[in-house]
Amino acid sequence: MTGKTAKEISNDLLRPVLDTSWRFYAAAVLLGALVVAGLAAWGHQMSAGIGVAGINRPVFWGFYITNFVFWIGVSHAGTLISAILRLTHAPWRRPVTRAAEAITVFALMIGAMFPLIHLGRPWLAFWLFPYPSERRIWPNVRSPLVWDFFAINTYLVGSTLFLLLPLIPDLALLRDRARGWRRHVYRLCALGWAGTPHQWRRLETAMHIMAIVIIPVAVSVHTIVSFDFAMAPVPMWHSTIFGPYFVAGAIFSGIAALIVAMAVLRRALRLEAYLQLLHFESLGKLLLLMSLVWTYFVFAERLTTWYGNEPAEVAVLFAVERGPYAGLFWAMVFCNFVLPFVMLSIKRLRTITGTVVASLAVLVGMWLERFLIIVPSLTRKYLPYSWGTYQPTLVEITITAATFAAMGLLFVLFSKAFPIISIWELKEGDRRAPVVAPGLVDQSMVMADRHANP
Amino acid sequence: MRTRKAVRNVIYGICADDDAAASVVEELRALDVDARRIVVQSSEPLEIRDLAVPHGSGAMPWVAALGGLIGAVAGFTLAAGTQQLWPLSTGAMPIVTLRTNLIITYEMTLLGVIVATVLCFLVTARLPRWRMPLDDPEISEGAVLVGVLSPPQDRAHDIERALREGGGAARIVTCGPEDWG
Amino acid sequence: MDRRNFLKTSTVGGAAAALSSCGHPEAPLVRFLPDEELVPGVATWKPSVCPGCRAGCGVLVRVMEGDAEVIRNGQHGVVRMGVAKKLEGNPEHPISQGRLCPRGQAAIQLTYHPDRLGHPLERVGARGSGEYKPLDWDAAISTLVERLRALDDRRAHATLAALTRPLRGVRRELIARFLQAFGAGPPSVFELFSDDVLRRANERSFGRRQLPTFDLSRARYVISFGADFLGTWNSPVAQSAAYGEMRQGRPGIRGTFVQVEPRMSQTGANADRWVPVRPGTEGVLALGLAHVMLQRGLASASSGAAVGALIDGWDAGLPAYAPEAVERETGVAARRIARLASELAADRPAVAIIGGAPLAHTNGFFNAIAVNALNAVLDSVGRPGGMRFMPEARITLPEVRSETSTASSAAREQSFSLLRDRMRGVTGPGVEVLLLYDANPVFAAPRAWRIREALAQVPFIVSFGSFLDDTSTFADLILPDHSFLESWMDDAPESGSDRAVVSVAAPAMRPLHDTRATADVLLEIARQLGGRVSTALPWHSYEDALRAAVQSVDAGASADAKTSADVWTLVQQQGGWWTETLESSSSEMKRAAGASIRRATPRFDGDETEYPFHFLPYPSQAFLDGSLAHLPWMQELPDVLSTAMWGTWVEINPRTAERLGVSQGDLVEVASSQGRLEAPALVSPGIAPDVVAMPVGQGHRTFTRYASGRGANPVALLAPLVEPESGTLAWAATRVRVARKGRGRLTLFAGGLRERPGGVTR
Amino acid sequence: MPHRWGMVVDLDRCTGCEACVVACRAENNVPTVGEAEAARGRAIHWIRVERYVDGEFPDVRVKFLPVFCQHCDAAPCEPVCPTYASYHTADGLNAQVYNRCIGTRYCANACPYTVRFFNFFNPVWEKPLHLQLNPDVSVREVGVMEKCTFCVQRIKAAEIAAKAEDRPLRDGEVVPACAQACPSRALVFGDLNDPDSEASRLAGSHRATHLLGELGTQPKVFYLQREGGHDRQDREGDQ
Repeated sequence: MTGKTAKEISNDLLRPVLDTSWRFYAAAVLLGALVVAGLAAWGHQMSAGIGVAGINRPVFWGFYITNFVFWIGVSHAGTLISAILRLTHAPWRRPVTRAAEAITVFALMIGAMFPLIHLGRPWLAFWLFPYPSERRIWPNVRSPLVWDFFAINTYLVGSTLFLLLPLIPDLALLRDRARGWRRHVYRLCALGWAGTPHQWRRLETAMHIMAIVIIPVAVSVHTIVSFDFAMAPVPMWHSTIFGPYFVAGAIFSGIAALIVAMAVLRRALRLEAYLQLLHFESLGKLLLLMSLVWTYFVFAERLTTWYGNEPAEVAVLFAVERGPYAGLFWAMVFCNFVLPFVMLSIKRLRTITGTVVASLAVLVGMWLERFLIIVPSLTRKYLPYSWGTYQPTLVEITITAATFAAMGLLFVLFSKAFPIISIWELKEGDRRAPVVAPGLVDQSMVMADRHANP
Repeated sequence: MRTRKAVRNVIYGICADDDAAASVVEELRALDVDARRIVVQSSEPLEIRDLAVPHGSGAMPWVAALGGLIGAVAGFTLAAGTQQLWPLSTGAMPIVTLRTNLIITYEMTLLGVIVATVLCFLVTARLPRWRMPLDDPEISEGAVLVGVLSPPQDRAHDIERALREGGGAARIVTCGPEDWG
Repeated sequence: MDRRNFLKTSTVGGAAAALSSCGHPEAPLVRFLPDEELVPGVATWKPSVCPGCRAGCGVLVRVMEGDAEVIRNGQHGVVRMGVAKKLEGNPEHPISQGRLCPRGQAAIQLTYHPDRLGHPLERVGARGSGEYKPLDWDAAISTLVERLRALDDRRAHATLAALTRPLRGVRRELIARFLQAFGAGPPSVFELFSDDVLRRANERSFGRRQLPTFDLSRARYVISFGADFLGTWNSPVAQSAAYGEMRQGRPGIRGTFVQVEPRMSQTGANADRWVPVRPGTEGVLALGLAHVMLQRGLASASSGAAVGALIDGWDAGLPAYAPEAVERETGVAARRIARLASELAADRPAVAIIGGAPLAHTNGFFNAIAVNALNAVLDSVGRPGGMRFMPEARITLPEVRSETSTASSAAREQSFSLLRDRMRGVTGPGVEVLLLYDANPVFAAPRAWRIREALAQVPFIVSFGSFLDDTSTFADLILPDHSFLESWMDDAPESGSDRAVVSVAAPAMRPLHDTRATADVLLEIARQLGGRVSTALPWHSYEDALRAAVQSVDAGASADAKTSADVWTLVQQQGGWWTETLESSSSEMKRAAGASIRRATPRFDGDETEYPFHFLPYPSQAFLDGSLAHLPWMQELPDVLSTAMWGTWVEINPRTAERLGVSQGDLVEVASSQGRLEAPALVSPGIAPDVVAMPVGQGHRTFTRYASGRGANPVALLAPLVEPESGTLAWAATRVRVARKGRGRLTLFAGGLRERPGGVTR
Repeated sequence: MPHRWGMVVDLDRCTGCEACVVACRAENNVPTVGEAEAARGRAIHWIRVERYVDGEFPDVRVKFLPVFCQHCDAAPCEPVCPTYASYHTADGLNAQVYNRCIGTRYCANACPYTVRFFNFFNPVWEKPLHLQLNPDVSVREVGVMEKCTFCVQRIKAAEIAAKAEDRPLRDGEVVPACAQACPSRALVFGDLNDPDSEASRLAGSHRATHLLGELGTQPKVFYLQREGGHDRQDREGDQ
């Protein structure tokens, strides 16, 4: 596929790891500074009180839970896509899977921070954990937040292992290439991987089982996140559609995040030969599909609410569609449906740039979607006397920005420490797939090529 | 070539690709070398699968299933046990709420599968092992290593020859007498 | 301890943590020996008297041990003492009947207010600057005594004057007697929302210069003209208790309630029918109702002859008040008038109430007389389910023989306008020393009265108030009073019960600060002045005077008490003295007398074209006339209708707001011929389109950290029109114009105004 | 039989005077938050008097509705709490255990009545206002949810007193601060398991309804609807 020899592949993909450019430092310092700002904001919030955030009565959940749902959604990029592609043996998956899995792990780590950040007394967060303690009180396993705890932990463990297992052979590769102290580190990380056929076979079997298991985990994670809302009798939250709706939205935002990450990597690490139009196109098509699925869910949700005409729900519905949140709502529709639909369904526009633009729009739109699910419902609960509004504060905005920076920083560090494309999988795929000259612009040509060189 | 390697008692050859490696393995088998002593290493999975000792691959799914079962039991016990040990009434719900406990049971089941799979992988792949394996740099360049562990001293020549034959190993390395297993 | 018990106790307990968690580490304090033997965690209940308004409710104070920081003998330290924890209504007390209004509940903060003045102060900065230096009591009292001696030397006794908040009972008498003995005129009282018009009208109609008591619990129909009797007017606790009984206290009978007012008050919001009426025409509507009843023979003219005859044209059946004519004047549809009249006539007993804004027009007296006449027609005067007058409590300071004192020590008060003129030197005698006790005319009097300037001309002002407010910052010397919980208290309610009531209470707790009860300070000054003043005031303390007054009560009137000493004991036990037997007061009423009263049309300040809106200030639910604005609980109490907190607002009808381009929360300028102010707009359907209303209470220049510089003061807009009969301010007679100024800030507790379709209770 | 505490609110008696609001604040150490925080929707009132306005000038009707924790039997706030800070006591109270609360605020979202209040900051009592604090009620720290407890400290005190005298609790012996203050006696508290209690009797009234009864939360607060008044027809007849 890449038309490169195994040696060239190794050189190309290990170069970003072994050679450090000023760009890495620039990116790390810049992103790190933002992360530090976010940590400072969090520290301020801890010492002064959660009141420095904009949450209030009745909008007890705001940016933090929006970010939580958003990042947990983005985490579906990854493992889910990579697992599906692995199971379906999609040949173009090979340069994509590791980045996707890394997104999953980082997005989960960031997302899982938010329930802690948003706590009124975060220093007591360990009370969510079932451990035998002096006070002899265990968490309430009926609470969706405890379900979250279990689901996210399972997903985090699963996807981390899913990322790390296929990393081992590449670590072995690094062990051979690296010099100095890093060599020792990689040697430890490689766990003594030898690359015997026996080990390869085991790895593949394990990956196969993991891929099968990680899909229901991912589905359940976002379903449970949706249950955080659906279990509460809040207008427009208390919905049976929320489980699949959230999962679809999660995959949707996950693909978008993956496309954006790939585009950045492609440019920053000069991986044009590996991340080709083919990949963006294929993921773009998936994105288009998910956009349509998402739109279907939004339509179904809003139609039934409108038709049902339950006063409390309609109050929220209209607050969103034509009330104070209308601007955000229609921006969301534009970002999540109109723009992706245009960019991705018209072949001429489905370039790398086009796909990336659509993906950026989807990320914005999906963040808005999370916000619009959470906040408007809380501003308009059952008793109109207690209706309210919500304005985020600088602290919340800083922490939100910092998490995006944290995502970037983790990615930068990860791609610095490890090959961001699975080298052995790429080599393996290269040998199995026909050689395609780089720079091809058309999928059909790839197909034709494939037929020509069986 | 580097000092670490000198401690191993092994003879190996570096083959350019799987085909070469396959023919070398054929030669070695023809020499009647103990199959368990033949070592093959590559930086990517080889197309030709039976280059080394054949292994039954059926164990891992069963281990995974067992892990899932343990997880399920643990999950349900944790949930229901918590509820029964501290029977607090909430929201007019029963003390043991089966529906909600299904969620935790489900998550713990899948966690059990995942952990069991990974543990099974590590055990069966004999990972981690902290002593260096054979790591000829050419492996990472795409070459395939085929070698014989603790070759009988008397047959070293035969083995070297076998490694070279049939367009096999381009380079032969012999290492010291120490066992590296 | 199992988990359940753990949870139970942790919800209940935690007192120590409660008290320790809110302090900051400070230098260790001296711990004084406790004054009292207190059982930790056990509450005792002591009676007291609520100082919040004129209702004079009896309260019970929950006292528990606490560590208070105090100054003893000049040393700062901590003492474990009984501290008040909560106020409840005194169940024995005929006015409060165990209940208390929000202001009464919050009165406990008067004691614990962080900005309360804790020791005597002497002014060092310019007047109004609020710069004072502390002084010890001996020096402070001798400063005042020297001033008074100087007056004495110059034979300028008449230049001493006193201005107080409304006081009754022994404290008022002590002040009055002090002034009288010194040779000065009677004390003046300043009260923005004064009901003097009604008292005078009642004197004219019924021979009782007193506010009426309404037997709502037995009424079947109540019509109120502007009286916020469930919220702020007269005796709200007693009236609310009776109102509850009227609504649901009798099986099968539910009283109907109609409120007539141009701006919906808290009371009006409870009405079955809310009848907006043109400001100042309430009397006309009342007579319109009377007309219909007389016309249709629903009531006989003779039933109200005596009272009704005061109205010009009564004998002829009030021909000038035909429904059509009344409709033209009041804006209330003739059909509606007829309907209300027939309902009133049918649902007896019925009673009419007037209070608040209808009295605060230039024709307030006419309005009051008209409603009295309506009551007469309804035959509700002195009848069950009607109106009556509370028997007067007969406790007074015993007379003391002296060379100047004559029989009447309870001289009537001097009018505030006269005091004003004296201060400004317009009439003699001038004022050289002014004793100021919690009255705040700088805040609550119209600018045109020039109180500030008048005070500036008084050479020496002494304040007895507990707080630095707009007026007391003019004081040269401040001798802060105890809080009501730290002091003996007495009051003599004039309305709210059909028994005679005197509220008396001993201190519920020891003083927190180095303060002294004003009555004690006056007695001390009298002692130091000597001569006739000390002869006239022979008591050692307020307590002595109070005991003397209470023991003068006819012991026979109290069922349980046989001797005067028993009365004193009983009074201390139950928190006052009240008659046990119900007195019929109607028999005591004198016949109405005097010339007939013609219809008076209200006069308004400001040209209708330039100032198109009636301006209606009203006592706020939280602050009344602003005297409670310094209590943080009251600041954070959402006004029940607007739900506004910590601020002020201008109520505007939605149609008017639309016409002016004003939306909720916009900053609007309200201007009258007297001045202008800016406040956020509150768009409310419960106000007539040609009326804008503002709650009084905010806009203090100086009044503790919680109220200073907060909101705007509507009194500043008021024209100095007075009701001619009583001379009280016609505070509802100013016209204003309104214009949008930009975005404002309105802190509301509520989000929505309307219920969602289908309602919320099912 | 355990108690089942409940409250009956007579909307025909309630005048909107808000004595209950201040009485509750005084009894339960409810902090004031100040203007800036109040403007951000952080004012705490365990009981509030909601007012709903119907109609346009001049046909305006107002409904006052005292709202506080409804102590639902099927309380949505309870199961969602991950730490059991919100749970149901044996005598039917929705308890809030401040010590267990970690501040997820989930219960407050789940509560359809919006009667749960959160401490966004540590409460402040300027000295000597702290002397007023009721020692029977804990002061809540930052990050903790709080709400109406039906004055559980008064219930416990009455129970202890009754136990000391070895007798059952009498009806009317437990009175929450709001009900005690209410001038028009609109609030009646009592044991709903005792058929002779005044609260039980009133709860059986034909006027008795629940707030948001359609949600199935089974509140233990009953609202007696207002009677009489004029319907729209009547008002039009006047015009």
